[in-house]
Amino acid sequence: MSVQPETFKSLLKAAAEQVIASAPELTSLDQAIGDGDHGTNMKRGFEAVLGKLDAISAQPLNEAFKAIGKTLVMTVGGASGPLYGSFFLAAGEALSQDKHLPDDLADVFGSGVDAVSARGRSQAGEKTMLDVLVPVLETLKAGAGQPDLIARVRITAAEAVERTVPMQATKGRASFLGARSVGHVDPGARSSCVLLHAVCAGLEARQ
Amino acid sequence: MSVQPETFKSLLKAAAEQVIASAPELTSLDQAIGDGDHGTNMKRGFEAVLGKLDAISAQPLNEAFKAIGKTLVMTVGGASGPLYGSFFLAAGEALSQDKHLPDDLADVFGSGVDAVSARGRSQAGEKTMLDVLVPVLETLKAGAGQPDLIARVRITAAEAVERTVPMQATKGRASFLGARSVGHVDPGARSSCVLLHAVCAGLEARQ
Amino acid sequence: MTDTVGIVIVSHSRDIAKGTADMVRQMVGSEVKVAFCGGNPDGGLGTSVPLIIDAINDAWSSKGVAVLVDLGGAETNSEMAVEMLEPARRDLVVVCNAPIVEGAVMAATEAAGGSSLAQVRAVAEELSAD
Amino acid sequence: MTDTVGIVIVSHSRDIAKGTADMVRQMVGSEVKVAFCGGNPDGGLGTSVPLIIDAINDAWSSKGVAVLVDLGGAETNSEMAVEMLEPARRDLVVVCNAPIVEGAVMAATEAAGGSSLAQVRAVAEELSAD
Ligand SMILES: Nc1ncnc2c1ncn2[C@@H]1O[C@H](COP(=O)(O)OP(=O)(O)O)[C@@H](O)[C@H]1O
Ligand SMILES: Nc1ncnc2c1ncn2[C@@H]1O[C@H](COP(=O)(O)OP(=O)(O)O)[C@@H](O)[C@H]1O
Ligand SMILES: [Mg+2]
Ligand SMILES: [Mg+2]
Ligand SMILES: [Mg+2]
Ligand SMILES: [Mg+2]
Repeated sequence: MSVQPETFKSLLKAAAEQVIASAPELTSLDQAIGDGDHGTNMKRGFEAVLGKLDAISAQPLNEAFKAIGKTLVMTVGGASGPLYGSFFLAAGEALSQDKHLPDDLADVFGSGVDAVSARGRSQAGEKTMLDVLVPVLETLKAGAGQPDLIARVRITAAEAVERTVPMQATKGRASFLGARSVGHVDPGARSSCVLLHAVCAGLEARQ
Repeated sequence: MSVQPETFKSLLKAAAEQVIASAPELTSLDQAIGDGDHGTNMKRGFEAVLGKLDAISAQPLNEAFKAIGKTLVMTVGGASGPLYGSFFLAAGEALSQDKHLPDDLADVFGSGVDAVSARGRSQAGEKTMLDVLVPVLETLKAGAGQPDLIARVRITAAEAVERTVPMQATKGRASFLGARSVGHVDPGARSSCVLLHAVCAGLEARQ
Repeated sequence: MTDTVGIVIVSHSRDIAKGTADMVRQMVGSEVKVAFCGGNPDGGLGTSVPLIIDAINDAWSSKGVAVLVDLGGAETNSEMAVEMLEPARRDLVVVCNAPIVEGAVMAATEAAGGSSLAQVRAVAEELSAD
Repeated sequence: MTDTVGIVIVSHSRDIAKGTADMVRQMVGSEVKVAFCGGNPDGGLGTSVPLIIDAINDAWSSKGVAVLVDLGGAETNSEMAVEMLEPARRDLVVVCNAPIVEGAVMAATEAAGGSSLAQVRAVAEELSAD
């Protein structure tokens, strides 16, 4: 089993479009505990991805992932650019080694998560995108091969976003607010969830 | 004995003109161990003083000194502005209390020196204007009433400027250069000397 | 608005002062009064006591004003400016020993939370080595 | 010229980056190569990896390049930019943990004296609390 180029392309398109559609929400979350640019940053990055959709999707999966990563790195303009960029670059690198999709999904995703953590010098619990990415990785590991994996990922991501609300930020701009960062959703956690939900929805539609 | 308004005015005019004439030299000294603006700073300040020469000189001596100080503070634009400004403000304040010129010259000058030291959180030996002002104060104290006082002040100031050459700066921008500040005259030491020499020359011409 | 500490940014460069104010406003919007100045009285690199006095009065708040400065002359001129304020205001202004850009963003973010002048200053000064 | 460490200034604000470069040049003239960038790829507040890469290459010196940044995203994007340089250059670039304005002036002044990249970095980082 392998991922068909057409499937990949439609999932990537859906994910990009969902993030772009969520830009106002992401920006308003970032206004509360940051500098209010996460939506415009992600929109800029994923519009650039959409602009290269055909070229990206035409490549082997490993190269496609790296191209997404590089595009985000070069266009996002905020901390989230190198963070998401490193996720995709590392996932592409894993696929360049001995990993394959969908079989090694948890490993490939895990490479991406590790790269975010290394780039951000951060880990789960600091009120960042990692607070969605890490629990989703756990779900992928635990649920590999299970028929309800997509639904589980969906729920994990949604719940993980909510669990950032009571957290106090210790990384990124929200950390400047100290205790006042408590009580708000982390913007990057939310954008991770948007991306994951778009992929889940795309996969469900194909089942 | 007291200082005549005409004498004061001509000394102030001479001092201002001398500093203005020395601007290129002061700037080039500051280029070597600072940001190269000491000449233009002092020129701006003393041109403003010259512009108010009549009004300043028409006031009682204490108010005249304060007016010089305030003018320098408001116009110089570098660290030397509040430093020289504080000198004249404090000297004027001493004259507002029980001090008189020329009898209490050392005390009045001393008030000025103390104000520079307080404003700059600095003392002699740090390669600043204080390395001229402090030795001159000592000469004024030791030589009060002596007939060759003017000549001694002249020599003290000139030698004090030279003694800044081997010093390493620990205050002001020159301190950024660390050991490389050694081997250069301090610009503020030189401008203090220019001012003092102009006053000395003016007084000698009247003797 | 007047129940948050005001922020004043004093740089040798008007560009730096303006850019720092932009970054501050991006973080705190209009929750905090921010004023800035830069340049000597002729507009070259340097600082100007009258412009600093104006900026402090523009950012005035009953909770006080925290002034962020870059290098030596900006600090000396800012301290001089504070002393030239009307007596009732002097004790409510602090010149922070903090980096100008990072300090201003942190100070303003802290001020937006309603913190006292001492707290705002402490947050900014935590960034500095001495 | 190429025997002094180069200085790159990366701010969220182009105004801050430009003003900082002005202050640096006032201190060191043309003894040190200085390049700067600021703003996201659309020109708003933020940083841009391609602009950072260009700035590093513009300030290139065989002694290396010290990069001064303001807040989080500028640091993350600068570290990313360094990794995207050609391999031979990567190890000769450091992103300093130092305040942008004060750090750039101090780093450039140190660089002008012919100091090594490690020394330039150390002087800038002395200013920082962590
Ligand atoms: N060190 C970090 N590690 C992981 N995620 C981070 C880190 N710093 C920031 N983030 C994530 O990035 C999001 C902010 O992204 P964005 O607003 O685009 O960048 P910026 O903070 O530069 O304005 C945060 O909500 C957080 O999820
Ligand atoms: N803390 C200080 N105490 C005493 N004098 C100082 C101090 N800092 C600077 N100076 C004097 O000021 C001079 C520099 O003045 P100027 O170039 O006009 O100001 P800036 O350093 O702000 O550019 C120095 O040469 C030194 O004599
Ligand atoms: Mg943001
Ligand atoms: Mg941002
Ligand atoms: Mg100077
Ligand atoms: Mg200056």
